[in-house]
Amino acid sequence: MNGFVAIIVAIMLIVGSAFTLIAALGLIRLPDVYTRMHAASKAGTLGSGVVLIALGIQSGDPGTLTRSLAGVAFFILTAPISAHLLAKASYAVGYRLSDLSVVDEMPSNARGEKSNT
Amino acid sequence: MDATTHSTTLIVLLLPFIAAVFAPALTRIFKHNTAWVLAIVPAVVFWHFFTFLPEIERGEVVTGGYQWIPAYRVNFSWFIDGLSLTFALLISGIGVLIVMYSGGYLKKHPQLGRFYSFILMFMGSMLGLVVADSFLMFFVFWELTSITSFLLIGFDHKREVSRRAALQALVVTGGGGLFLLAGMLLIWNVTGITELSLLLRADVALVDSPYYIAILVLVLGGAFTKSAQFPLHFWLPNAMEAPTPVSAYLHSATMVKAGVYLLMRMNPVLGDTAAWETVLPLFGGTTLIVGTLLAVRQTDMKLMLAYTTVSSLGLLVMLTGFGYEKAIEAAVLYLVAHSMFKGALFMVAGAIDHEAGTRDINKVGGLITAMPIVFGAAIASAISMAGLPPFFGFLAKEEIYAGLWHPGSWPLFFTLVAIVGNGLMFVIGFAVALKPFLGEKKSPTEHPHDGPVLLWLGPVVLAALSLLTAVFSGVVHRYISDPMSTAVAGEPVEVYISLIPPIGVPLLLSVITIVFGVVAYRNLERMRSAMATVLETIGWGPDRGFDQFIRGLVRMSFWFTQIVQPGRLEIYMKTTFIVLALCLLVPMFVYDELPAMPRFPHDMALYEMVIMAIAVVGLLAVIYAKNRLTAIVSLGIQGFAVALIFMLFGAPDLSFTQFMVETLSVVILALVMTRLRLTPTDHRSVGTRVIDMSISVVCATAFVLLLLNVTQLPFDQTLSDFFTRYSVPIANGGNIVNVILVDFRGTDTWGEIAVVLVAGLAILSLMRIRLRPAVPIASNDPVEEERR
Amino acid sequence: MRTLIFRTVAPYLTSLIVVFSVFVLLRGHNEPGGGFIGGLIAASAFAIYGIACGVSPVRRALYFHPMGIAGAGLTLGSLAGLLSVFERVPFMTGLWYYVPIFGQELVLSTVLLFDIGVYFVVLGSITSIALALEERSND
Amino acid sequence: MAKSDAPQVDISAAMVTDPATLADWLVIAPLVYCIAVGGFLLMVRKDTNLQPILAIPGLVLLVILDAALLAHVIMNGPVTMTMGRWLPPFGISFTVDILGALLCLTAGIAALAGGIYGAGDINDSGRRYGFYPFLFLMMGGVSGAFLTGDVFNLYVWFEVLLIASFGLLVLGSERGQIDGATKYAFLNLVATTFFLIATGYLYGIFGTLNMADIAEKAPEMTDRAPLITLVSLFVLAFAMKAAAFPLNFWLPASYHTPRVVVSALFAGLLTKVGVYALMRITLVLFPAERDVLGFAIALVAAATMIVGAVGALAQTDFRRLLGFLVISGIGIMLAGVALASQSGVTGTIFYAVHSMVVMTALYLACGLAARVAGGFSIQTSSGVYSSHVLLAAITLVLFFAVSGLPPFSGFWPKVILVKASLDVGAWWLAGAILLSGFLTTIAVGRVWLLAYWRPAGSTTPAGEVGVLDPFIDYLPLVMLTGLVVLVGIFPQQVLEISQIGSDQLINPVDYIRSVFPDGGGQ
Amino acid sequence: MRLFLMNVLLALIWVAVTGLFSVLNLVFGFFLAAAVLYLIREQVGSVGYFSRAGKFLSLFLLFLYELVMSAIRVAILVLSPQMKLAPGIFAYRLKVDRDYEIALLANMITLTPGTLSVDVSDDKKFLYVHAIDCSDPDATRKGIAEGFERKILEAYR
Amino acid sequence: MAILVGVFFAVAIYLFLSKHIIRILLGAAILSNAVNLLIFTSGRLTREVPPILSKTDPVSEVMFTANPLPQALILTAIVIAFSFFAFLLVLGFRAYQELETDDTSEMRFAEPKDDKLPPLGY
Amino acid sequence: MSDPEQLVHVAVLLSLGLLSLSFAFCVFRVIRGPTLPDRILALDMLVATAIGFIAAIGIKTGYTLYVDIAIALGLVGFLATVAFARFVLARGNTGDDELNPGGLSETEKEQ
Ligand code: NA
Ligand code: NA
Repeated sequence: MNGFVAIIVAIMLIVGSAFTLIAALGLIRLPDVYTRMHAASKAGTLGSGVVLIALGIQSGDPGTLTRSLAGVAFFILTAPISAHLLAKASYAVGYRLSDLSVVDEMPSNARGEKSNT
Repeated sequence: MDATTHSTTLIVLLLPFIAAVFAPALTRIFKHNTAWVLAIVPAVVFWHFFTFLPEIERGEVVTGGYQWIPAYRVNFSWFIDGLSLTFALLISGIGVLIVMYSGGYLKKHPQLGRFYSFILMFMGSMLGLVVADSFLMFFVFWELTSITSFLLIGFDHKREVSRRAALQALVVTGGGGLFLLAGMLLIWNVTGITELSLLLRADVALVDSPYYIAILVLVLGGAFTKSAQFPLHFWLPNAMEAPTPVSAYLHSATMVKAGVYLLMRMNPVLGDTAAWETVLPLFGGTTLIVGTLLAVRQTDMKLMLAYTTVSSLGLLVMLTGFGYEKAIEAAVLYLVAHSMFKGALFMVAGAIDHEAGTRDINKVGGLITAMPIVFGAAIASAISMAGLPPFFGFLAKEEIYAGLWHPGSWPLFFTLVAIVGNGLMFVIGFAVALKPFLGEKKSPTEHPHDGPVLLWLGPVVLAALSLLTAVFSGVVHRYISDPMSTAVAGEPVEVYISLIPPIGVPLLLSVITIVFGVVAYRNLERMRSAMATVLETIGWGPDRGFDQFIRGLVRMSFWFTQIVQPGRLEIYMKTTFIVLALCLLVPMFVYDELPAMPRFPHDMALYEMVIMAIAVVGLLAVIYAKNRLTAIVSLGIQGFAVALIFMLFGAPDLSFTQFMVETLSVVILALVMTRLRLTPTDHRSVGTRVIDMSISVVCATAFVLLLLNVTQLPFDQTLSDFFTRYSVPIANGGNIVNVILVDFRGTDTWGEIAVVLVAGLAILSLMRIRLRPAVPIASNDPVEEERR
Repeated sequence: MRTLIFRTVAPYLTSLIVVFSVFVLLRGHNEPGGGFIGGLIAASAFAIYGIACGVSPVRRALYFHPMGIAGAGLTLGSLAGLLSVFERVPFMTGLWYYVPIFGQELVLSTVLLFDIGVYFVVLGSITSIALALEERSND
Repeated sequence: MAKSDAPQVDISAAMVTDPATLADWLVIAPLVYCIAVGGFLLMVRKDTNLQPILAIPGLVLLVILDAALLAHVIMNGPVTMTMGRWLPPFGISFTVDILGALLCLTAGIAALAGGIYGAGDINDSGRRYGFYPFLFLMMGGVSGAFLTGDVFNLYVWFEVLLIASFGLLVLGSERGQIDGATKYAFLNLVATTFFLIATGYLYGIFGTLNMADIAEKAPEMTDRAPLITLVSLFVLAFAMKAAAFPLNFWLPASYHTPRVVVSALFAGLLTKVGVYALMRITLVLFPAERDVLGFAIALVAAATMIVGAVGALAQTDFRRLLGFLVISGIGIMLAGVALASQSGVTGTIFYAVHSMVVMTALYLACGLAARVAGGFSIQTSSGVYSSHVLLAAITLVLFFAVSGLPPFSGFWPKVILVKASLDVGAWWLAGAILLSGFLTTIAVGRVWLLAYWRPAGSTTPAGEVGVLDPFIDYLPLVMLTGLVVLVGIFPQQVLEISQIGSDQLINPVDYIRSVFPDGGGQ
Repeated sequence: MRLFLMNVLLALIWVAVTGLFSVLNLVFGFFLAAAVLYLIREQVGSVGYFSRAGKFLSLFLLFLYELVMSAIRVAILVLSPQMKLAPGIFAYRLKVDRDYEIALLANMITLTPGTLSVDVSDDKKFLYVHAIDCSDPDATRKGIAEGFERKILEAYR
Repeated sequence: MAILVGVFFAVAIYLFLSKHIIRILLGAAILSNAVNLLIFTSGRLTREVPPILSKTDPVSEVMFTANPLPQALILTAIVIAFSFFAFLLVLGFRAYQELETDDTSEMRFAEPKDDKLPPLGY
Repeated sequence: MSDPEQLVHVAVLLSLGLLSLSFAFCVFRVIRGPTLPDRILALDMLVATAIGFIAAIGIKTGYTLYVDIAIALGLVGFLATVAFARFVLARGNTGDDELNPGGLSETEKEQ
């Protein structure tokens, strides 16, 4: 394995896992579920994605690489949706924003509204 | 014996059963003439056995048979000596009369056909019993008699008393049968012999074997229950709930004598020991006295006769127990005599019941003019029963005293017993034969009369027989008494007694008996009331005891079952795991199958430990989860941890599957939870928690110990090596695991997908089939089905 | 839960996942995967579809009743095992046929058939379970 | 791949080279047949009328297959077919000896009876949600368990029949059913898990799963490996499957809840599989360890038969009573396993056959009686004897048979077992067998008195309720009862077969040789 | 036509995913994709966006860039010792009106700095967005309008 | 590792002893994991070398791969366990619906609390 | 043991360490809650971390086949989150647990 690739891989590994760690940290530190979602859905996805691509590169075989890319694409596609669903659900059920929150323009009928699905 | 008789004997033995099958049909065809038709069956049987008399008289035995269950050394083989033959003749002979009598007695009864087939079945069983040679064949027919008697006693099944009596008979005699079975198997074990004939001929001294007492007790258990010995006599009087033909046939003439037959059969093998000569006379004597005393108490003719039957059986047992030649002769003669007069008297009682509409001896009288023929038969039988000449009973009684009268206090005592017993039987006999017929005329029904021939033929014939047999006693002795006594005694015996008895002690004793009898007869009423008061004061009898036994048994079972089957899952689980702990730890410690102390694995990387730690955390979180979702999510955590562990240890397929499955489990859990208001929080009290905790910890420890022990063994890799070697070249697969799944061990997977499939369908049916109203369990009943 | 965003994206997700599942199924013999995992993946695809767009579209999409599919899968698996009777070899013996197409060699085998049977059973049963639960919790 | 350029490997080192004849196929035929038919019936489950029309002839064919297999085994001794053509112990071997084939046949007969009866007892929704597919797949599991020669494969078939039984148990979704099913399901899950755990250990010790292979290796492992603990774990698992005291809870908790025909099938099939597995493992694989545990098993046996009979005495519901009778029968079978003498095992095999037939028949009869007497409670039901004498007669025969009275099928095996116990001086075991028979007699006698002889009172609209169909309702019952009587009067054949079977179990050289023709494992 | 494109696309995805570039595989992928499309025939609305591949590309690049940026922003925020944040939900008036456009926009918003789309109003007029820093909603609104929404509109109209 | 298996078993059994179906269900899920780990362990452990052979030189790595057979067995067991879990879950759900409780000690429909003494007459 | 490999090896170990740490964080959040969505989110994050972990292991061992596992995991992770969100929504506000951090603990509400 040539040095360049090795360096790339190493960097991606560190960066990716670092991002993941930060996201996890955000999970701990941020005040309410909505803010935490920001951390998870962004840093989390990106982190693991990077590491996955690193694996693809390191393998040096196009098939694996394409697969890892496809995988990442899939994450990027799903992450916002899950975040959205979770946010919508928690809001609908009535989990309130943290007290730090400044505005809430969500129509009142949305809060505590029981979705029929 | 030549081939034809051989096969005919078989046919004759099966004939009653065959007839039993067709009896209902025949009854439908021949209506009230069926009796005449069916009577042919016992007649044929009688004739067949009658032809054996010459051989038997020559002192030979008729044997033969067919293979039945060679694999278990059981043959359908017969062994006919004097004893068997006499019984066979009594059974078939009286059988003829009973069949006819039934025709008269149960005329118009809707289930007459069924009755016939029961009676015939019983006859077949009884015949099989007395001729059977191999133990198990004997036992089969023994139990068959119990079963048929159960059916006959319960024939009038609409009345609770009959049902009770039937069950009682079945329980007592059937239970006794189990003793007998054990006894016979024990004999088989000790001697290795499976046939009576061999047992009798063999020179094995059972009496010396250490199991003798056991065998004796077991065999007596069988005999005493069947022959209604005190204190197990109570079922017999209750059996009088059966139609009178049954009482006359089963419960006086034949079945109840099966026990006596057994004792007589076994006398040569088990007899002639102190135990035998103490136990039998004691039980027999007691039964004799108790039976007569209870008989005196009764006013129902059938009951009076029933109790005297009990006492007669006691007398027979007592005599058999003495085992002197004379005693045995007496037993033989009395057995024959009793079958005749008691059978007759029962039929008489039945006839009176049938005509006058009651069996209460105080409610009927003066029937002599209305029913002269029956009266004749009655008085004759009574005389025979009382042991007066010129009837066969007289010979029997003479021989009894001759047999009992020996020097010594023991015989003397029993002589007295016999005198009292005979005296009271004298009373009963005449009470039944005279009271209904003499005195001023009274009867619940309008002008009773002798009725159809079928109704009086039986008693008359039997009465006549008791006379003839007495007159031609020589012939009888030659063909019946001698061979039978010989068979019982196990050595040649000759009977001499005739209507002209030798002047001696026996005669004197009979005179005493008669005097006592006459006196007693005059005071019958007084005695009855006395007995009544006595019984009142006692207030308890084995009969009531039976009810208490059954009730107690049921109550006890109920209580016990409530304990072992409390209907609560958590108790079931607890027990299960406690048993598990025992099953693992006890052998482990007892047989020292504990592992060596394992060394801690030092080569574990940090992240491996972290993952294991996460698994543990997840597990604990599941336990301590405050709400269901936490529990579920924690479940997911430990699942992921397991998957990662699989991956770390080189099982990608596993971790792949594990990830999928865990997530799906969590998902469906969530989907279901959506609808449930459940909380997984532990509501267990601290106490139970501690108990459960310790149970689970103990079980887990046991598993771990075993696992350590196993992993410390050298491992045989052969299979895996094989798979690894041939996976690619032959099975064309690089992923060994998958190759194993679909090729090497494809059959497992095949079954596994069947499981998945069924689970899917089962869940579907669970979700889809819903009953609108929640219905209670019994709703499985079709009745409720209708309501829905 | 029919939110516009989810509903719009779900079908594409589903199709992607199903493709992936078939891929996993087919390469299972040489690398991790196989009928069972493939089936699970496909099933979860339909589960997502169901959650996003409701049960009935899934049912219509599948056309057959899931349990029917599962039954067919089992029959297929049994068939795969039974084929060996014609070769006078025991049950479940792997038979390989090589069919040349486009100058390439297309490899058909009973084990593959069997694995496909597994795939369908798992797909059918799990989907049926998921849909049943989904329906229940919807009414 | 086996392409032209592929490295040539010596096939004969890995695979059975001689071709599989159709006779060999008999070994697996019942299993394959059941699973395939089950799968097919499931595909057409929506056509509820078609189901019985297909299933009943299908079951007849199954019985024929089983009979052919039994005949084959009787003539040629144990037969083996190793799946996938791999050499044993690498492939999964199916090895059939007399025991397996005989039980298979009996199970088939019971299933046939159930299938016919079910045509009347199971309503449309029951069929729609898979009564017949469940039945066939359960038979598949049962047959597989009886036929396989591989421990893990045995586990798989256990699970198949278990899950199928779940399906049957909940068919109808009544409260009692759900409740019973819950207990049944969880406890049985535990039991099979124990089995799986034991299998895991077994593999860890022997590195193989082939029964014959293990049977060969066991002796030299005896002193090195914790085999006694292992075997006692196996015994625990199978005793629980067989509903032996004190692990019998699940049976009385559930057997009375489903449709009668389902109870009948369970009574005929399920527990016996546990007994079978117990015999297979203890007698063939680990005889030495069994000797160590023999006395414990004997105690369990005695306790089980008594508890069963006592429990039967305590019941008001006819079906629950029958459930306890099943348990009592299990105890009697265990007695033979405990003795492990030639005659003892003979008795067990014979009794297993008897019990499968008679208990199935009893449940069916009980169902009919309930239909005509108004319910299962012997407190209220009555009048069957007057209204339906044939049914009454059949039931009475079955009662005597189950109490072990002659001349019916239950008598001979009991005699054999009593004798066998006395042979080794285990008089208490003999006593227990006889006592349980005595108690059973009382229990069923009371049912007979109350439900059959007692005249129909005001509580019960006897006669009016049920019209019994001569084919669907009576045929299966008559069929089974006929067997009971026939075997009772002419036990020779069954007894002989059982004896051979017991020989094959106690001295499994033929069994092993049929797996490894040229002796020795690998 | 649309289906066909979808079909080819999926076939290519298949080839890519298997990493086995051969005619046979492509053909197989094609059939497979056809089968899969059958499953979702109902939901596949909307007509060819391939024609605007270029616009898509730029959109995609923008998106990736934003994604990375946002990740970094979050990182900084989380790592900063005292997190000063003013979270909140603001309503965003949608110009795009087609379902898939809205979906696309919403997802992108979610993946981009500090914003997270919570819900779409039933009349599809409003998009409710949660923002970590909601001190100045209008600025954020503007950012979205200038950025993604415009590019999406370009890509589709 | 063995210790870990032990913990799994302990927790699973503890949950099984509970009165609440839901907890027993959780127990069932964990129990199957415990069993799988047990089989895995008793098939002996090897680190990080999956039993996957390259088609070109299969025999080279024969001796070093993890033991594939237990993996196959576990795979089967997992599947079966999962099917059972699903069934039990739904069963518990229906039990809750029909019997209005998830407390097994209150599930007394098959074996009612108020069981009557059977008739004592004849 | 060439230089680049050395480098990658170290990097892998480092990232495994980091990932383990983030595992711990996620687990903490799962256990701690306090609200349902928090836990769900944490689980989702856990899955993401697991994906990274798998990939890292893949690099460590050189078995690229782990890619597919990672993808599948991503898929099911998504499924799980969706299902849970659905759960939250359908179950509505049951007071099953507190709606704002620092409120009552769930158990008190449930009893
Ligand atoms: Na498998
Ligand atoms: Na399991």
